[in-house]
Amino acid sequence: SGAATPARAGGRSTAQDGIALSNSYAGNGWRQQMLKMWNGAAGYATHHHIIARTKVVNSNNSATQQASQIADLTLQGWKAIVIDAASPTALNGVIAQACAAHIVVVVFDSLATAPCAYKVAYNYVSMGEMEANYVAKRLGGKGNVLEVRGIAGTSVDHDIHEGIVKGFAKYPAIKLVGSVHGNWTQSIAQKEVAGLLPSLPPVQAVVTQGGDGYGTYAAFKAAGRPTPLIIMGNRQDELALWQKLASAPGGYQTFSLSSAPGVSSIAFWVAQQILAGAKVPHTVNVPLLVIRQNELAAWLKAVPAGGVSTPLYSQKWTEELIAANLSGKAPPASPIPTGMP
Amino acid sequence: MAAEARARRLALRPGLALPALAFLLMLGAIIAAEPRVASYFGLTVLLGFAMPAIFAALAQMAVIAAGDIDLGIGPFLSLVNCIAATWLTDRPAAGLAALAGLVALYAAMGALIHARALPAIVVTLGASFVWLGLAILVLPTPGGAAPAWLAAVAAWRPPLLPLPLLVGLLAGAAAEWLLMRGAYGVVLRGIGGNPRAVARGGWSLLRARMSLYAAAGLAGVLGGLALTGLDTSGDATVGGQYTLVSIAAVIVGGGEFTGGVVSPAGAVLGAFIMLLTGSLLSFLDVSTDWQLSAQGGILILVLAARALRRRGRA
Amino acid sequence: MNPQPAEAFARLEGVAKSFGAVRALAGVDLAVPPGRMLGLVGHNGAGKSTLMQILAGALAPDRGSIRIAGRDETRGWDVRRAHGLGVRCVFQELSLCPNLTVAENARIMHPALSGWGWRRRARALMRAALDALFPGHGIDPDRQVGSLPVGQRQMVETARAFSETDTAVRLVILDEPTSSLDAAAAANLLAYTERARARGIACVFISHRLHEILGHADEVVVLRDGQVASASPAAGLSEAALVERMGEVRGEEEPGATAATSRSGARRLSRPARASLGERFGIDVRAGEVVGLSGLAGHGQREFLLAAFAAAGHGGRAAHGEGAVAVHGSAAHVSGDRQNDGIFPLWSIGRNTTIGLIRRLARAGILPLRAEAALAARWREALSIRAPDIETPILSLSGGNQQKVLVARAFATEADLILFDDPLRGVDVGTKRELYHHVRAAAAAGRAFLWYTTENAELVHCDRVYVFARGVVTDQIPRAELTEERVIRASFATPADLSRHGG
Amino acid sequence: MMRWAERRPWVWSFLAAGLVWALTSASVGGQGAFASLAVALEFATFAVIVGLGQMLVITAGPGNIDLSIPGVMTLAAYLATGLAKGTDGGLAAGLAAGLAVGLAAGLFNLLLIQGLAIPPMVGTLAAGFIFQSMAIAYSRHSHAKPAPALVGFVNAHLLGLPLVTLVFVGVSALVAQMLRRTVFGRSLLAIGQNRRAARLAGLAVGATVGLVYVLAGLCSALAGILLAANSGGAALNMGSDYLLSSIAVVVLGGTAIAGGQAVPAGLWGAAALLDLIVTMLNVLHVGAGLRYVVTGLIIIAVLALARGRAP
Ligand SMILES: Nc1ncnc2c1ncn2[C@@H]1O[C@H](COP(=O)(O)OP(=O)(O)OP(=O)(O)O)[C@@H](O)[C@H]1O
Ligand SMILES: Nc1ncnc2c1ncn2[C@@H]1O[C@H](COP(=O)(O)OP(=O)(O)OP(=O)(O)O)[C@@H](O)[C@H]1O
Ligand SMILES: [Mg+2]
Ligand SMILES: [Mg+2]
Repeated sequence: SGAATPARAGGRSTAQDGIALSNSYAGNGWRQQMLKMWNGAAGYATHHHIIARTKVVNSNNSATQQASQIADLTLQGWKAIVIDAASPTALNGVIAQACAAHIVVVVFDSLATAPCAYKVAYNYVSMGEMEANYVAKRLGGKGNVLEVRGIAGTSVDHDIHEGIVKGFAKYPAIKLVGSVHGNWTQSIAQKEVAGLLPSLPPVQAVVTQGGDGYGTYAAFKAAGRPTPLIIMGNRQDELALWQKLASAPGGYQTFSLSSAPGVSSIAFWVAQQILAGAKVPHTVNVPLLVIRQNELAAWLKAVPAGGVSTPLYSQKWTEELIAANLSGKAPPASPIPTGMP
Repeated sequence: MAAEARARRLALRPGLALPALAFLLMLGAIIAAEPRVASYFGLTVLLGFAMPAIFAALAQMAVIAAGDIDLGIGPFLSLVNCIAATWLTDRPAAGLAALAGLVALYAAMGALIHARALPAIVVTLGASFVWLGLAILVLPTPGGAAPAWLAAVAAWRPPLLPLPLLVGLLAGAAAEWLLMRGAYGVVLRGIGGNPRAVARGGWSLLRARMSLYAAAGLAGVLGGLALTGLDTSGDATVGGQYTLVSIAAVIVGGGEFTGGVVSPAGAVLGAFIMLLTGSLLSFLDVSTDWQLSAQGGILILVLAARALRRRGRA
Repeated sequence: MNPQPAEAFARLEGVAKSFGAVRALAGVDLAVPPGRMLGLVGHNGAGKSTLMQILAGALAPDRGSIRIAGRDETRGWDVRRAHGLGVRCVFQELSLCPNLTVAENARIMHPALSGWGWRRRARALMRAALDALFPGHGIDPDRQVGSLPVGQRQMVETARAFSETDTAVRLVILDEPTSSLDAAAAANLLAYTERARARGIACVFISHRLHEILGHADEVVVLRDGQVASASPAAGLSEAALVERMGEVRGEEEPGATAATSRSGARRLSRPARASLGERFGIDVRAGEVVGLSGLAGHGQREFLLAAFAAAGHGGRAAHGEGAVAVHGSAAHVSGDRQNDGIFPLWSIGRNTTIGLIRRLARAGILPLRAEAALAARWREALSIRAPDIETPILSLSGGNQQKVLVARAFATEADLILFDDPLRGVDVGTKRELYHHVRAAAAAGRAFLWYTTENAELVHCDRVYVFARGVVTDQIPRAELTEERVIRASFATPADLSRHGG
Repeated sequence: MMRWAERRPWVWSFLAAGLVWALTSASVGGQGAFASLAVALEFATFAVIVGLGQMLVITAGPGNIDLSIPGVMTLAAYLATGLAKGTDGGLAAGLAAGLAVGLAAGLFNLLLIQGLAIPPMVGTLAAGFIFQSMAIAYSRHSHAKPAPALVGFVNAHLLGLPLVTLVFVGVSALVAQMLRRTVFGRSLLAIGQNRRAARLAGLAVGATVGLVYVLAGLCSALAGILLAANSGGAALNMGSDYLLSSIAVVVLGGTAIAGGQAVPAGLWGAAALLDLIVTMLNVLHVGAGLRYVVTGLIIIAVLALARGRAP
């Protein structure tokens, strides 16, 4: 993208403003990548004097700790607070408090439902539906499917599951023969699938939520079962596995569907745009990251071992996304990163 | 003479001075970084989320007083939160009955632990799964709404003292009065020290343990309600972290795992301190990688000071 | 005194109790008249504590009846009912809560201490009771019991048993209360019981110090193997007669017979006199000697033993500078406070016996289990520990027998220096005599003993006695010059006395 | 029977595991019964490895517990895979680094507990935060696949059972013997029952307890390294599952929470039980909420039946 133009959309300069990130959990690879992407965008913005300062505060997966940290950020007078929430509901009180103090609040990834907050949202129900449709098409509308879910009781898990159920409802011959909670963690997914597999009939496909594809594969392999169609996430190990399977004789086809951790950079720029006075819809829908067979090699090149693939979204790209959201047009395509972040 | 005796008795209280000092030091550091905190509004905002932690710590303290430990209090708060954000709002009578039932369940858990001489640490760990499961059954996805009166209480701005401090003061005083000053409180603490001696005093150990667990359940319900008032909604996974936080709060406040040595006022201070260890991060410039380390380090500092003081006295 | 006692206040009939295969009581009858003291004696494991726990309502009998004040109370007899009728018990393993204060412990006993101002009343109650029983006790009712030494804890518990709120005390059971008290405190307690009896309070008094029983009890009941062996007035009984009735005669008393008198053995322990404290006597223990420590409880004897243990390289901080203890060779320690300092409650007798010497026994860190068991069996035999085999759990032994296991542990280590911290607390007469033999035999074989005892009668087995007061040694008494009177005088010596008698 | 079982506290967890397994197998008509047992044992192995360390710590007496397990597991796994760089040539360096983490963690815990007299439960919790945070920092710079030889080892099978499982069955047997007949083991059991008495009996209390924390650190590190090899690499949240379950397997297995008595065999029954419960609930299509409730109730029921003595 070209040189940043801080005042392009709204006209107000944000050069004196500070934008803080309140992150609920830093303990997995996805969140680590998300933080890296935040630092990428915010670092760029401070370096080019688009904003004055930034700060990141993590809470230890505790909604109340995060809430009190958000309250502290409110006291410290940040102009905007961007939030990856521990709970969709538990932060609503402090978010309302921050809004009342004329602070711009943007929530992303794991959303909070507070009405005053801007939302940078993935549509997780549609993610489930897309998976179901792809699987149904590949299986010819008939077969046994295993579902690997996330952490019970969370809204993301609930939405994806709902989409999957909704998607498969159109295909009566497809049977969900089993379901486990893999907690978005390879080792747990592997253990849970391995435990259930011996009692299952042949499984043709596995729908997942991301971060669990490799573990699922390992469980099938250990059980000596043929590798089913596994929907992949965007972890490097999943993509590498996919490529290995694809290049083996006989080939292997699937697709990868996930939420890109770079969404933090979108949220950052959305906050900046709001501060700059640009017109921003209350909900900015972000397209899911889809990786198809033909793009696999390019994506793999751009993700470090053990990392999570994601673009770093630019200010310009975000402006286009906002415009598309306002006009109801299709969002811009996710850029494929060209180098390792 | 009487004043002197009282002062001596206060000093005897297991290390109340140190947590108080730690709390003031941390608060001072925060105010130095952000002077706006030093106001009624600032303190209300800074300390607001201590309220559930205070009750969680008091619940944990009641169990530790019996010589046990509760690994289920966090999910229990979640369960109360889910019930309060659904039933208590829609059908207040059913909601209240459910909450009363939860207190009874806690007492029953105490009875089971006593009657079968079970290791409480694992019974409560098992119970933590039960609480979490029930919470998910009550409220499968986060949502619901707190009863209006509850949200109003949580948002209340009392004169003079910010609400979190007032709640800490009242809850701490009530627990002090019941457990440390009250006549039956002595019996309750006795079972953590030497249950056989209490039994030989003619007291029912079953009743005593049930009372402590019921008290823990009651504090847990209050904590869950406080949480609901602050969050204004329900979430089945929201309370999980309170288990370890409450244990740390009791210990930081001068309690000990064995022998029924507890301090309600200390537990309340401990809850504030645990809240501030998380808060301090947002005032200090700690790189995200090392924020967990910073929390651990603060905890170690607070506890090491206690040990050094003890060594100094010995 | 009334030769024709009135109707008994408490009457047990046909009381039987078994613990699994062990029959602790096999049908015991006992009557306790009001205003009288019943002395209860018997060998270790005879069933005394069990019987008293039943009388106090702490243990339910398998069979038998309990009558109190003429009424049958067998049904529903428990501690609460017993308290309601004025029956109190001082259990040997103390029944205090260490995390509570003295006054709060009074509350545990008295339901009436509640409501407004109960703390003030509890403090006053305990202060008064302690003052009455143990003048000059120096115990603050607001002190945490856990921070008190064992002797003061015993005082607190005893005073608590005699304290009264809404129900009058009618019967107090004292299960070896004097075993952890020094001579002065024991005398205070016994004198108090005389006054209590004058007020109509009945007492049951258990002790292995038969002179205490003979000197104070009105009537003496001897238990043997869970049955009453005899019951007769104390007047006219002699120690010898009692011992015979206990059926535990294992050798005659032979005070100070064959001990080493030459002080030629290798030096095992030494501590120079600390002039800055006005101390005139250094402590010196040589191989082959049995050296006694005396004085009132809590005057530094116990700390000295611990310092010696640390100086022998067993952890803790060995002191340096003036008055540092030097130990040459290995040391073993035996404490009379078996609950806290002695037993490993989950283990058998065997493992409890051998734990002190596992390092010596092991080859390359591995224990030869068979040799270990043989060793334990030998020591069980040697000290006649009453148990079917070495696999018996230590907790199922009577208190005295548990204590014997601890002594066996120390002997088994074959340490050069054995530190005795009142180790024969609660051991019966017959066994004690046996143990005295063992001590002498071991000393003759070159071991050294440093022996703190609260029982002055035991000092006759020592070659030399050091008396402690306020942490300093106030006298050094060779056996030839040993008199009770001199020990007591030194026990109460003040620094002023020390300088006056200087030289 | 009851008396026989009383002296063998491990039987209950095995009985319960067997029962759950039988129920599960019956509900699917016996399909894959042996395979699901083998799977349960394979994953139970990791819980047993951390459980062995936790058991030794708990045995050291009231209040002793190690909550730094997840942090140590994660850090050790990252360093071990990071230094091995996915090659067998680097395996030795990786293993050494991983185990060094365990050693250092044990020593650090010890410093907090014995040096600063911080209660273990909070001290190790805080230490765990620090290790976890080091793992986070390290994960920024390096991430590699586990060495193929190690992957081969954790995936190898013998007689239909995972090789790691068989190896650690052997290790648990060794630990049991160590407790029974070494100076260290005997001292540990004594210290756990009565620390004062142990000191007065001349045992090396400080050194023994110190060794226990170091061993626990090593166990956590080893479990982390093997788990990383088993699941294709280290992950930041790989250890969180083992924080509380390490306590559960120790106590359900019959070890006394108050210390002084350890039952290594029981770890296997308890760890398999916890895995088999999950499998059973998955097989029976039990929903998430009910699944947690049933899991909790089974844990409590097993305890109540096994450990309870009549009042
Ligand atoms: N809880 C118990 N379990 C098993 N056996 C017991 C138990 N309590 C007492 N016994 C046994 O009952 C018998 C009587 O014990 P008791 O304690 O009454 O003896 P005692 O006369 O008080 O002895 P001592 O003089 O040593 O105190 C002993 O053989 C003892 O081993
Ligand atoms: N924790 C315990 N569990 C079961 N039984 C116990 C326990 N502690 C003590 N006992 C039993 O209670 C009885 C009384 O205990 P103990 O021997 O310590 O007191 P005692 O006989 O009064 O002591 P002493 O012999 O010194 O006077 C003993 O027979 C003992 O076996
Ligand atoms: Mg006795
Ligand atoms: Mg006894």
